[in-house]
Amino acid sequence: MRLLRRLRRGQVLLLLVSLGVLVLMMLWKPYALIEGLQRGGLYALIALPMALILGVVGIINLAHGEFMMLGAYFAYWLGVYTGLDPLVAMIPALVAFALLGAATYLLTIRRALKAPELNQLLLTFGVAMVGAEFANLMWTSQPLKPHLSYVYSSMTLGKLRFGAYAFVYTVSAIVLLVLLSLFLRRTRLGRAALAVGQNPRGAKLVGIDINRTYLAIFSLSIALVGAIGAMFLTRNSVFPSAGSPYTMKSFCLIALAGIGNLPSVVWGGFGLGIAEALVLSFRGYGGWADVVFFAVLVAVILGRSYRRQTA
Amino acid sequence: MLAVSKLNHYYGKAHVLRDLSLDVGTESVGVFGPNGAGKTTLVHAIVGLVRPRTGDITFDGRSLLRMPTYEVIRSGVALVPQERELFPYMSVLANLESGAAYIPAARKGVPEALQASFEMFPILKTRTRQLAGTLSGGEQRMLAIARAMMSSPKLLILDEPSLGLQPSLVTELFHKVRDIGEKSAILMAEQNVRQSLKAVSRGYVIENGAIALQGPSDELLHNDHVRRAYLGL
Amino acid sequence: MAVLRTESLERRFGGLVAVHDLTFELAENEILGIIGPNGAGKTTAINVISGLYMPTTGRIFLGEDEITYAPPHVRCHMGIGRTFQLVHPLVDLTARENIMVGALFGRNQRLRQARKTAEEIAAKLDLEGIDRSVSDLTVLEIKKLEIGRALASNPKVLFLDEVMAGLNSDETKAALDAVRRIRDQGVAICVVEHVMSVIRDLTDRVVVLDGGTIIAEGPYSKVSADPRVIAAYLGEEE
Amino acid sequence: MSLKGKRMGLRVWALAILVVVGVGLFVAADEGTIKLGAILPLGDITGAQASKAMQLAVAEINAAGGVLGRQLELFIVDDESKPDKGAAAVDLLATVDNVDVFIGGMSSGVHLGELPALKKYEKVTVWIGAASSLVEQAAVGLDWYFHIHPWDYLQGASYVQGWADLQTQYPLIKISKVFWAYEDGAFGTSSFQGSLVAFSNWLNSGEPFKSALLGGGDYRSVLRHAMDYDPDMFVWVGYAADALPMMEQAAEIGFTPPLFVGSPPGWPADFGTSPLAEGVISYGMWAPSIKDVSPVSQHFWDAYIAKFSEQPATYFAPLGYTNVYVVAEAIQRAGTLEKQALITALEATNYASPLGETLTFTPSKLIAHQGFRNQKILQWQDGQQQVIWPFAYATALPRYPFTGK
Amino acid sequence: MRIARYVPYLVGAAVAATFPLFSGAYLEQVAGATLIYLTLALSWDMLLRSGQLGFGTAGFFGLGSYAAVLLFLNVGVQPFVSIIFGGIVAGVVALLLGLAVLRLRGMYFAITTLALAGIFAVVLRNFPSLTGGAEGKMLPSCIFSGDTANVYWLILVVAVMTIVISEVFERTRIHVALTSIRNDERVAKSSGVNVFKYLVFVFAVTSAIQGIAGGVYAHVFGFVSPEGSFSANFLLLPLAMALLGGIHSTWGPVIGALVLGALSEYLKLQIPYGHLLVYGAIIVVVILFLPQGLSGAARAWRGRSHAARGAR
Repeated sequence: MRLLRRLRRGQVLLLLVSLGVLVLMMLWKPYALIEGLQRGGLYALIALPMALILGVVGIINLAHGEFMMLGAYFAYWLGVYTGLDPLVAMIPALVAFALLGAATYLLTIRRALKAPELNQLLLTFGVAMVGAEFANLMWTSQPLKPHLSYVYSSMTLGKLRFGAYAFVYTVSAIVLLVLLSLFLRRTRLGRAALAVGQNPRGAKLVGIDINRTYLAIFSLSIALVGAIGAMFLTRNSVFPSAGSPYTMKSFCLIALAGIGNLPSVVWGGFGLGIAEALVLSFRGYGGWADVVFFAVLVAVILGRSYRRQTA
Repeated sequence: MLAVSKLNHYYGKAHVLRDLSLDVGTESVGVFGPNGAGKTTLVHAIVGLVRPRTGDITFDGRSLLRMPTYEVIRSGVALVPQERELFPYMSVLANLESGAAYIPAARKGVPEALQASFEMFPILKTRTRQLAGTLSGGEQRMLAIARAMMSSPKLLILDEPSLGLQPSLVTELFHKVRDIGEKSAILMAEQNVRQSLKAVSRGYVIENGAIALQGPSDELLHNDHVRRAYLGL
Repeated sequence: MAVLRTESLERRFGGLVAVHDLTFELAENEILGIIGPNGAGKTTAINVISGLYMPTTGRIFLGEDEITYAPPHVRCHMGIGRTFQLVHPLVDLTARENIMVGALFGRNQRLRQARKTAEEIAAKLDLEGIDRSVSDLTVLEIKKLEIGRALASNPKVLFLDEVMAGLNSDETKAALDAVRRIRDQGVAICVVEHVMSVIRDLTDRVVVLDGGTIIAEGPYSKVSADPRVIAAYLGEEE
Repeated sequence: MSLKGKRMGLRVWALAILVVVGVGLFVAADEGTIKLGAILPLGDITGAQASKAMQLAVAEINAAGGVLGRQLELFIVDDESKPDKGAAAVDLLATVDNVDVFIGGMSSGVHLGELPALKKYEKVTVWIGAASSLVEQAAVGLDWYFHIHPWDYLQGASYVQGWADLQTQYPLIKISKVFWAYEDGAFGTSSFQGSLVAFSNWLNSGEPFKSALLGGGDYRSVLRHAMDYDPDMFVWVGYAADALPMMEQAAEIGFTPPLFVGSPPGWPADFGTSPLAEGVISYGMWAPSIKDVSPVSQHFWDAYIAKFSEQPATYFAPLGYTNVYVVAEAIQRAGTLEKQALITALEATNYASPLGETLTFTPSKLIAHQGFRNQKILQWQDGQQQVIWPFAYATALPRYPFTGK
Repeated sequence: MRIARYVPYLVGAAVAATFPLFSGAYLEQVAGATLIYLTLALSWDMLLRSGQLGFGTAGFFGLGSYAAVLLFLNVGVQPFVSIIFGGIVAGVVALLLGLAVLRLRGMYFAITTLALAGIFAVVLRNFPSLTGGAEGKMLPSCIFSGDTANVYWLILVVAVMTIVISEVFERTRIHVALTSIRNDERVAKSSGVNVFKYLVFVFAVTSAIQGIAGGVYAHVFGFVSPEGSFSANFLLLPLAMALLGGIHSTWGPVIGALVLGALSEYLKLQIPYGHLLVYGAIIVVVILFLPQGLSGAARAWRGRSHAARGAR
C-alpha cells in the first residue's frame, strides 16, 4: 500500500517535472517544442500500428516501414490518376492495405506463428526486402512527392512563425491512440485482441477464435500504416527505402514504452521528438541528434532492468 | 453428455495417456490422481488444447477431436484451467464479460450471469474495476470459475481448482462446486481427494495416464487404495 | 552440528509475503521433508536458500559459512544442490552432458573427469544409455537426470523439489531407494513432496509450511496428527 | 627415368594447353567483339538509367557498323552500392568476361573499394562517377585512368566562376554571405568542405542536416539557423528526396533568401510541377532543356525515350551515353585496342556530348586525365530547368530574386 | 573408421586452402567477401548459443574497422597488428559494455546492442579531426596492394580461426555452459555455472572476432566511413545466413553463408535488375518451409533415412 502511494507520488512528481520542462522550453526554445511535437507525432503515429501487431500477434514486423512506403506510393499514384488528395486517399488506402495485410498474414505470418522469434524476424525481414525491391522495380529509386499547398501553411503567434500543418501528425497520433484505445476496450473484436495479446490460451478458453483475431489485427494494422503512408506523403517524398528507417525508430519506441503500452508509445514519441529537436536547435551540434534516440533507449531499458532487479 | 474413449497421448516418448476412457452424464464427476498422472493432459485434450494421438472424444454426440478450442467452448464446454489463464491487465468486470462475449448463446444473458457471479463470489463485486493480475491467488481462482460460468456451460471442467488456496477457501470452493453441479455437469480434476470427493457423485482415479479405479464417491472414499495413497490413512 | 541453518528468512514480492520467519536446521545425514499446500512457500524457500532469490531479511548458513547473499553458482560450489519442481532438463544437451553440468561447474572438474563422473552417477541412479538426447528419455529418466545433475556438483545439501510427482508406485519405490542411497553417502537431503506416502516412508523429520511460515515441525507421525496440519494441508473435516 | 618421363609429359601438356589457349585468345581478340565492362548501381535510378543510356549508345554504334569493323559488346554488372560487390565486379569483368575497357561508376564510397581491383589489371578505365577528392588521391599516377565527372573542388571552382560571371553580367545580383546546409553523410560533407575552399572570399556558414534518404526529413532547425544568418544565397546539398520537403519547410517558416540553391544529384520527376520550384537555382551537369541548344542532346533525348519509353531523369543518363561514345571514338582513332595507343587516343578526345559542352581530357590537380570540370548553373523557371550559366549554353535569363511562392 | 569421419573436413580444408590456385580473381573476391560474412554469421551465432540475441554485429564490425585504420594511419604499425588491434578494441568495448547490458535478456538485450551500434557510428562521425567525420578515412594503399589471392588467404585465416574458436566452444565445457544457460538459466546457475561471467566472456570474444573482421574489411578495401563501415548489411546478412544455415552450431552458419553468398552473386548475374526481390522471396520461402535451416533440414532428412534403415 505504501509502495502504491509512493508510486503515485512519483508519478505526480514526474508529471509536474515534465510540465515544468515544457513550460521552460516554451519560453526558451519554442521552436524545438513545436517541431519536436510534430516530428515526435510522426514517430508515434507510425509506431502505433506496429505496437498493435507486437502486442496482439506477438510479431516484430520488420516490414512495417515498407508497408508505409507502399501506402505512400499508393496515395501518390491514386493522386496522379484520379487527382485525389493524399489525405483523402487514406480512405481507399485503408481498404487496399487491409487486403494486402490479410494476404501477407495468410501467406506468410500465419505459417510462422509457432516458429521461434528469430525465424519470424527473418521472415518479416524477407517480406520487407520483397516490398522495397518491388517498389524499386516498379517506380525506380527516384523520389516522388505531390505538391500540396496546404502543407506549408503557417501560423503566427506573437513573434513565432511556425508550420501549422505538421501538427496533423501530433493530432493524428493522439486521435489514433484514442480510437485504438476505444476499439480495444469497447468493441468485441478489440477486447478479443486485448485478450489474445494478454493470454492466447485464456482467449481460446473463452471462445475466441484467435487465428481470426490475429488476421483481423494484422490487417487492421497494415491498413492503418498504409493510410499513415498517405499522410506521410503529404510532407515527405516517397522512394523505395523511405520506410525502413521508421521500422527501426518504431521498434525502438515500442521497446522504450514497453510492449502493449500504447499510450507510452505516443508520449515516448513526443518526448524523443522534442529531445531531438532540442539538440538540433543548437547550431553545430545537430549531428548528435541521432544519439538522443539511442541514448534515451539504452538508458531507459537499463534503468528499468535495474529497477526490476532491485525491487 | 461427454464420452472419452481410448485416449492415448505422448510427450516425446513419455506415454501420458494410456487407453483412457471415461464419461460424464449430467452429474458431477471427479478425476483424481497424483501430480503428473495425466489429469491436465486429459482436460486439455477435451477442449482441444492438446491433440491426442489416438482415441475419441464426443460431446452431445459430436466429436470434439478436430474442433478448434473456441468451437469446443462455444458448443457448451467451459474449462477453469489450473493456471487460471485470466487476462491480467483487464479489470475483473472485463474478465467476467469476456466469458460470455464470444459465446453467441450467452451474450444476451450477461446481466443475469453477472448477477449470478456476484452472488456466488461476493468478493468479486467489490473488485470489479481492479485489474485481474493484482488479485490474490484465491480471488483469481474465483474469477476464473466465475468467468467460465458466464457462458452458462452445459459442462464445466475444473482443473485443480483448490490449487494454492488456503484451507478455508478450499472448503468454501467445494461448496460452490456442489452448487454449480446442480445447474451444469461437472468434470473436476483434483489432487485434494478427501474434500473433492464430497463435491462429486462419481470419481475416477488416474495413475500413470490410465484409469486405476472408478466408482461412486462414497465407494472410493472407503476404498483401501484410495485411503492409503491419497488420504494418508 | 547442522549442515544448513536459516534464521528468520523472509522473502516478499511486492506486497506478497511468500516466506515469513523461516527458521530451520538440517542435520547431517538427515532427510527432511517440507510439506504444505500449494502456494505455501515451499518452492520460494528453496529458491531463497539456493540463491535464485535473495532474501528480503534473514540469514542463511551452510555449516560455518554465511551464504545469505552469495550468488547461486557460488552456493552450488559451496555445496548446495537442487532439482526443480517442474523438470527442467537442458533439452539441447545429451543426458550425459546434463549431468556433466553439475560436475563441470559445481565441482569444477575437467571435461574428461566430468564425463566419468556422469557415468558413475548415472550408474548409481540406474540411468542407462546416457548418450541419448533428452527428448528420448521417459519421465522417470528425466527425474533421475535432474537428481544426477544436482548430485554431480557434489552437494552437502540436496533439495529435491517434487521429484516423485508423476511416478507410478514401482518407479516411486525405485526413486526412494535412490534417495536413501544418496543420503547414505553423507548428503543431507531436503524433500518437498505432495505424495504423503513418500514423506511418510522417506523422511526423518517434517516441516510444514503454510502461508509462508512454519506451522508444525517434527516426525511425520506426529505432524500428520496435528490438527492444524490436517486443516491446512489435508483439508478440514466437516 | 620414369620421373623424368613424367616431367616431360607434363611439359608437353602444358605447352599444348598454352598454345591452344593462346590461339583461342588470339582468335577471339582479333575476330570477336570489343568488350566494354560497366559497373553501376542498377538498383538506383542513376545506375539504372546510365546503364540504359550505355545500351542505347552501343546499339547506335553497332547499327552504324561498330568500331574498327567490330561490334561493341557491353557487360553490365551491378555493384549494389557496396564496395565489396564493386570490387568483385571488377574482377569478374577483367578475368571472366575479359573486357577491354572499364566504364561506369556512381558512388565514391563504392569506387574506393573498386580502385585496388582496377589497379591490378591496369586496363583503360573511363569513369563517370565519384566526385570525392578522396578518390582522386587514390587515383594519383594512374596513366590509364580517365575521370569524366568533375571532382568536388572543381565543381566548387566552377560555381565561383559562374557566380562571378553572373554578378558581372547582372549587377542586380550581389553575393557576399552564403549559408550551406549539407546532408551529414560523405556526399554533403565533402561538398561543403570543397565549397569552403572554393568560396573563400565569401562569408560562409554551414550546418549539416539529416537527409530524408536516411530517415531524416525535418530541415526546419537548419533553415531557421540559415534565416537567422540572413544570407544572400542559401545552398543545400542533399538528395532528391530532400528537394520538395526542403522547399515546403522553407516556405512554412517564411525563409526566402534572394538565391535559393539546391544541388542534389538528381531532382524528383515532379519537382517542376510545384509552384515552390519557381526560381530555385540548381547546380548540375545537365537538364532536359539543354536539348534546345545542343543537337546531340536533342538526339540523345529522343533516342532514349524512343528506346525505353521513359525520360532520362538524371544526368547519369547522358553521362553513360557519353561514356560509351568517348571510348568508342578513341578506339576508332587508335585503330587498335593496344593500351598505350588507346590512352593516347583518349587524350585526344574532343567529343560534343549531350551534356552540352565538348569533352576533353586535361590534367587536374592530382590526376592526368580529367574530363568535365565545369558544372552548370540552372534555374527552375515555369516548371522547367533552364540553363543560366555558362552563357554559351544558356537557355534562359536568370530570374532574381527567388520569390519563395 | 575414425579417419573416414574427418575426410569431408580435410577435403573441405584442402579446397578452401587451394582455392586461389584454380579460381580466378573474381571468385577469390566473391569468396573473400563471403568469408567475411561467414565470420560475422558464425560469431553472431556463437553469442546466440548462450541464448542472447545480439544486434551489435555491425557496430563491433565498424568499431574494429575504425580502430584498425586509425591505428594504422596515426601510429604506422603493420596492417596485421592494426587488424588485431581492431579486434582488441571491439572486444574490450564489448567487455565493458557487457558488464552493464548483459543483465538484459531477450529483445531488450537485442535492441540495446542495436542502439549501442548506432551510438558508435554517430560518435565516430562527430569527431572529424580524428575519424574523418562523415567522409571517413582512406588508407594510402590496400593490404597486399589488393592482390585477391593473398587477400583471400588472409580472410580465410580469419574465417578458419573463427571456425576453430567456434569448434572449441562446441567441444569444451564452454559448450555445456552456454547451452545450459540458453536452455534454462536457473538450472545453470543452480548447477554452479557463473552465468554472467560466461556471457561477458562470449560477448567479448565474439565482438572481438567481429572487430577483426571489420579491420580486415577496412584494409582490403582501403577506407572506413560511418555509412559504409556500420552498414546494416553487416548485421542483417550474417543473421540471414546463420538462420538459413541453421543456428546453434558451427556448420549451420558456415553452410548458410556459403550458400547465400554464392546465391546472391549468382542471382545478380542472372537477373541484373531486381535480383534482390528474388533474394528476399527466397528468404521468405526458406524460412516458411525449412524453419530449422538447411542443416536442420539435412539432419531431419538424415534422421528419417536412418530411421527408415532401422538404424538406432
